[in-house]
Amino acid sequence: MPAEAAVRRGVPQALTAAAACETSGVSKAFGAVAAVSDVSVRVERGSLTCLIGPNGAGKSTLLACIAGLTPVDSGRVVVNGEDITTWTAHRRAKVGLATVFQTTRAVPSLDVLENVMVGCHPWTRTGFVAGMLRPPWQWREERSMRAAAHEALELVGLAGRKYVPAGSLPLGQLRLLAVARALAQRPSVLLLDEPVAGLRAGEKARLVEVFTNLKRQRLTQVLVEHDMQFVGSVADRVIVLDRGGVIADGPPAEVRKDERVVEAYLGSSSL
Amino acid sequence: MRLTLIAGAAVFACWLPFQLSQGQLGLYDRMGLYTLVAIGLTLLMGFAGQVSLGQGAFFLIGAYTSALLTVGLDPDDRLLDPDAGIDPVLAVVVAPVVTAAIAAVIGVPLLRLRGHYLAFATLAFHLIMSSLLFAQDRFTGGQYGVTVTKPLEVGGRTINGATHAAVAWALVAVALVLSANLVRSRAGRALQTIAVSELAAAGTGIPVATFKLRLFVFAAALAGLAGGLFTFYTQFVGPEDFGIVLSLQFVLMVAVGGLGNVYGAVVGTVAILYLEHEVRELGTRESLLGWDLPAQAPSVLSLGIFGLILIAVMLFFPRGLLPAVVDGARAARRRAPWTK
Amino acid sequence: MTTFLQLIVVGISTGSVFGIVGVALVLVYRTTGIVNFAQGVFAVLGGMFTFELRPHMPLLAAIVLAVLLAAVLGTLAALVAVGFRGRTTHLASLVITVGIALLAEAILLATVGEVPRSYAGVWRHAWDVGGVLIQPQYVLIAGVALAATILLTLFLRGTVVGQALIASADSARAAELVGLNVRAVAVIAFAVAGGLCALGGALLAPTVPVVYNADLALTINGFAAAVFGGLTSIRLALLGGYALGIVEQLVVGYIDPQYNLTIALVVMLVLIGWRSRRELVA
Amino acid sequence: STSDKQAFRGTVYLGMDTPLTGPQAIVGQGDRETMRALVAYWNSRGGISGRRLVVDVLDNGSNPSQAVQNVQRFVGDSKYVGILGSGNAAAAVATAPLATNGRIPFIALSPPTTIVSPPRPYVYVALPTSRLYAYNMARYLRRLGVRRIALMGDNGGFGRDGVGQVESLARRYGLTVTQRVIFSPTTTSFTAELSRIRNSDAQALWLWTVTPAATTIVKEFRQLRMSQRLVLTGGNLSPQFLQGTCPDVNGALVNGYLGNVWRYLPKKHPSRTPAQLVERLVKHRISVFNVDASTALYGFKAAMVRGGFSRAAVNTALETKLRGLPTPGGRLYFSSTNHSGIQLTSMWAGRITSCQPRPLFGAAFRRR
Amino acid sequence: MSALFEIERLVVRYGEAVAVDGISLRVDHGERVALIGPNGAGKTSLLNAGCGVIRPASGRVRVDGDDVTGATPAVLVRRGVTQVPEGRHVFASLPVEANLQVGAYGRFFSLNVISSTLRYVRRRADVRDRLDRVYTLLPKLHELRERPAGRTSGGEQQMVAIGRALMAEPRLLAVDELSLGLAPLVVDQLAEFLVRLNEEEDVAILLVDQNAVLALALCERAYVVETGRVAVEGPSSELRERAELRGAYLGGGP
Ligand SMILES: Nc1ncnc2c1ncn2[C@@H]1O[C@H](COP(=O)(O)OP(=O)(O)OP(=O)(O)O)[C@@H](O)[C@H]1O
Ligand SMILES: Nc1ncnc2c1ncn2[C@@H]1O[C@H](COP(=O)(O)OP(=O)(O)OP(=O)(O)O)[C@@H](O)[C@H]1O
Ligand SMILES: [Mg+2]
Ligand SMILES: [Mg+2]
Repeated sequence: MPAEAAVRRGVPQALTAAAACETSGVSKAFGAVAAVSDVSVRVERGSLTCLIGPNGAGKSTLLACIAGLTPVDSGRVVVNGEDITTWTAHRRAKVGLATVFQTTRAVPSLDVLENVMVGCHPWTRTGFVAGMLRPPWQWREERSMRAAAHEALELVGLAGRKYVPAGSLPLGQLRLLAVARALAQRPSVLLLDEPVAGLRAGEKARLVEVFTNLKRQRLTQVLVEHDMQFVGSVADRVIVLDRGGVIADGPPAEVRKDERVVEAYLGSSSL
Repeated sequence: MRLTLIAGAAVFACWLPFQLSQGQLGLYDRMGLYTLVAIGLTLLMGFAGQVSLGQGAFFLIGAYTSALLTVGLDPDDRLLDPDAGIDPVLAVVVAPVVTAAIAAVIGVPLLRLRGHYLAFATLAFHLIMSSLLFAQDRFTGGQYGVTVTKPLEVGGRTINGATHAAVAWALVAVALVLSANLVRSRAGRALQTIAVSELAAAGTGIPVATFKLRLFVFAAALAGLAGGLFTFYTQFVGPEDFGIVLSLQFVLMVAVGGLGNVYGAVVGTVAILYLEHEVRELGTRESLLGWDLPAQAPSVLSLGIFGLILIAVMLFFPRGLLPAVVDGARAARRRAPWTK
Repeated sequence: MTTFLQLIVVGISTGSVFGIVGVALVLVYRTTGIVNFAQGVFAVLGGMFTFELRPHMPLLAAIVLAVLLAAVLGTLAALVAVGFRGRTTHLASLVITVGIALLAEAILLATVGEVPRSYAGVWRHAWDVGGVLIQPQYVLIAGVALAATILLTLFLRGTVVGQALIASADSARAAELVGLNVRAVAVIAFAVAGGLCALGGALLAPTVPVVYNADLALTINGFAAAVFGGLTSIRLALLGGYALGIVEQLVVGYIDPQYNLTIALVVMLVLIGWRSRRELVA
Repeated sequence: STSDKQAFRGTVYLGMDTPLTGPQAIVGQGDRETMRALVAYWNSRGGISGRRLVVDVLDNGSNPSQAVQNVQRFVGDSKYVGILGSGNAAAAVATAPLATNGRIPFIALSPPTTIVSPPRPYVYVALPTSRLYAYNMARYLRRLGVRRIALMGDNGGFGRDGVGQVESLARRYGLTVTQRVIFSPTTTSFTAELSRIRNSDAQALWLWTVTPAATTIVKEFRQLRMSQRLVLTGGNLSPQFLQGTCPDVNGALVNGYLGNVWRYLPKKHPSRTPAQLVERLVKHRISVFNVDASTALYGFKAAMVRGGFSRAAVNTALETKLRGLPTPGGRLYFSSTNHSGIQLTSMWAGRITSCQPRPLFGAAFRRR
Repeated sequence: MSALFEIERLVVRYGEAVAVDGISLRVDHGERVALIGPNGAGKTSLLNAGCGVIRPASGRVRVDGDDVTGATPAVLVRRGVTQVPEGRHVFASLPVEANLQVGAYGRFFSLNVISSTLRYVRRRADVRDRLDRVYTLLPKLHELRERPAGRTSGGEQQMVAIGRALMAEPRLLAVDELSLGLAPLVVDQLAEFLVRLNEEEDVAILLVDQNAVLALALCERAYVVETGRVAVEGPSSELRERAELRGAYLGGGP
């Protein structure tokens, strides 16, 4: 009985069903500031959930809690059926979590392609010794990383700039690079914090396609974004956070009409 | 093409000492040994973003390890029995191992510290090692150090003078190849990611602490190896050769050579040591440009000229000599009409 | 008990010296992002200038003039250390300050020579307070350290000028965009820090004669103190100085004078580790 | 100079390894200054048995490893017949074995007892060892009626060596060591150690250090108004120390060998003339470094004159033919069993007055 | 009459790469001008060169007809040209309120700290006023005023950067990515405010924004920049109708 086993492991019953990613009662405070308080959300496999809310609502903090970049004060995080609350961030990445940060910096000493190859870390194994001595299998692995990175760049439309030093990328392309790097991780759950900020409408349209395709490949995505037009075109479901708590949850069209959301976030004359 | 160039340079570097005079040889040998340390430091600082102001401490540990193992660890045995220690070759091999082990142990707490905290912690580590050398004098010989009489012999051939320098530079070549490979590999890219943001690196699946520690240990091992050989460069180890200034000097070397390129370590080390040597020769003269030099002239000149050149280099080439040369060459090629 | 008090008194005394250099280092770092390896030089200059001026004027005037001179030289150092606009990295600046320190040693050696310099302080002898000997010169130094800490903290926290100084180290780009001049900020910081160290040095010379190459030890001890506050907290830099000084003296008194530095550094490392751990959590 | 070049029958070379830069630069500067002055003087007087003397100087930057490089250069070049070893002690320790192995006479300009006891072939010291300083001062203290002493020494070679020597011979001179402090010279204030000694029943504080800490200790000693006598060693008779601690150093007990105090020697004393000459040549009051270097050079000169111009000949002459050679520092008595040339007869003890040493000689302080 | 701000055949190079390839642009007193273009077109480079952050390879920058090419940003700030930089750049360790105050003080700053501070203090009432206005516009900042700016969320930092620029009493406000990371409600309010600022106080505005619809709605005139050159230029109403712009910048349209 899986439920029984779960009880024995101390996992609340509600968490055991096959959600891809789930938080229960997650709270995080920075000193006196409660950034996230008692948030429980549950994301289905292969879905794309948008997280929206006013500035400072706690969206980025919630993603950071899931990705393990900041320890939670209380609550649990479960991904792919595994309780990962106490795991380190890099261990979480190994089991399929990938994150695009709100502010990313590329590694300036590497070119764009190599930056994306960094994303291949979780599924490759060349360590220090192999890196120094370069046995044949290392070459093979390097080639496969190159190929994967190239593919990710093609997907986001940055392949044309793959040999450009990453330090010279303009803001918009930096976002694309971050998305490509996350994709190169071959994640099962993708956390995206404003991945299309600073892109024009045409460039956003391309990413709408990318994310929609990923959904078809059963990839679970949680995405933070302020561009409601973009949200409307990709989201299966929208969760609205305000002051650290969930104030609305549902399909995009429904949430748009929610009074509290309009008041706190959208404003009356949303463009 | 690139590989033949490197191999050619390595062969040249190992052949050169046999052509040098006694006076130049010492300088050249020292350049090789210090370069080994600088390579480790440039990996730490230039690629992983970890500032170490205590690389000299690992050099010190390597040197004392090989010296003490060679003469015998037990201070009482040492006095009575000239054969108390182990084979020098073995001692040189053990030196980097011991150094790496110590680095692995202290690295765990130290590398939790970041930025200036780490810089200070490594500096403190060196200061602690230095003062222990004086305090534990029965064991280390205190200020008068340890004189090693046994020569370093491999297959009946004594490794000293030109052969010693050749060995040092051969190791430099090996270390350079390994390091250049490393930085262009998965692990190297991971380290460079760590330098930019440890959090972002962790989010990408890089075990930050482990990787930092491994690199720290590797850099320490290089310094320990250099130190182990250094013992047989002078057949003597004493604390005055390993003052805190040495650690600072290594930082100057990698900064002047240029971070972000392992070959910068070679350029920086050679440049700094050569400059130091030339300035010292200058100061030893009795007169300069027809002026009789006063008694303090050697110190004044060596401090002053060295200081001025440091200032000038970093003002005009803030990223270091090697990047400046590379950029210059690139610009020249662009300007040259025949490339169009 | 007397022994213990004696050790604490001496610890706070020497700790104040480290604290002054530490506070100066923090001031420069906090406002320019540069770790000034030439900071100790200014303490040496303070002592040397006072020594040279002493025969021509009263002690107080000599000290004031020495401090002003050091501040002027601080200005020069700032201009060199900051380098050309937008080109110099922090590491390059650090190396430049090392160069400045060496150059200063050379100039001092050529002009003043290698003789340690000292002069009579305000009081000739130590005070005996219930068996505890107190060096009056150190009382002055401790006063300066405390006053400097309080004033600089108030200045940086509470005045718009202070905030502007901090701003320029936080983001040089943004500082330029609001109209601050990074070079001018550096000049102010280096001058104030230089003057402060010079004052400390001038007060120290009557007990610890100054030599041209005394700067490295001062800088390193100051760095240890400053790092206690992450190079950003003036208050903690002074506390770091106290910690270093007191632990050193306790080791001298109760363990073995040979290990004073070793144990003091280990204690500092533990404290720093504990502090930075807390910082991470916060 | 070049004009009288033809007058020489040849040239004889010595090597000098010395710290001209780095923390010990003062020592090397003084040594080299003396050497230059004496060599120029001797060459202007026809050289050494008609040969021009050339002393090549290499700076070791106060680093033993550089010193090893320098001495290897001298050893490897057969034109050098002798070496003036480094004035920084560790460098001398590091390089002495090279001289033994290379069979080239080597006179160290620093006092580590270890390199001459037991005597090693080719290695000599021409200044008092710490053992000699200890003996000499202990005799003086006994005469002054001092019974209980506190010892302070730095944890470098000189300090440890000195403290150790005093402890081993204290009993013989009726001295009790009440306190013994080995400190690290990086300490900023010694008030705590000094106040403890101040409150003890020690009658004298014997200080063994030539590090910069020495000046601080003397300053604090006076500021704390300590009632004990302050005892220093000959190593402290450098102008840097004496000027740096003036006037606080006045009244301290000190001992040394002859060169520093030639003024007080009887007119006919054999060391008076050479010491006076050196002082005239260096154009300032003679310092301990001037005495060290000139004493060694006098030794080399006599050995060449009496032995010849090969390494072996110079070495044999040093060991067998000097027999009490008068030098600025005193008489040099080398023998196959004794490579430390200065003996008790060349030592004085006294006090510092007006920031200069004022000596008492031989019988004056030996009597009880 | 000369334009408030004028850029003439400006070229910006990074090593061999040409980011801005001879762009000319003009903003008159009290005008609102938008700059539109795909990522990597050179908008940021153009603004940076115009504001003195980077040195142009050639071309001229004029303020009120005076040549200020190659001048530091401080000079431009003093002449009334203030930039909201792309990518936030807040003073991380300073409290939010101090960020704003330094924004007002910067204009007066000089090596002569005392006189510059006195000048600032004389305007204290003024500064207080502006501060209140910024707080009314962005009430979030008031809430956060004691928090170090580095410990606020991405969008909050963007607000700080905008508020700081407003504190400098600009005559021309150059905003690089206004809406980046901001909630729609805030963007609306800001847009409204900028128009009011422009109309009531004659502050000219040079706007770069990801949301071309917004930018065109806000501004009277626009330049479309592509690969370092001006592709199209004209009144916003005209540009909005151009078919080739629709797909790339305006999206499906409102
Ligand atoms: N390092 C920090 N220290 C203290 N408080 C913080 C820190 N980072 C964020 N906060 C606060 O926590 C709250 C949540 O921040 P978070 O970054 O999660 O907001 P967000 O929803 O992502 O906002 P935005 O849309 O502006 O990015 C905010 O009130 C913010 O001010
Ligand atoms: N520091 C730099 N070094 C080298 N090239 C650079 C640098 N900064 C920008 N570039 C290049 O200049 C070009 C223009 O960049 P810029 O940042 O001005 O674009 P942008 O129009 O602002 O783009 P975005 O909308 O993405 O912000 C790009 O091709 C970019 O790669
Ligand atoms: Mg956010
Ligand atoms: Mg841009």
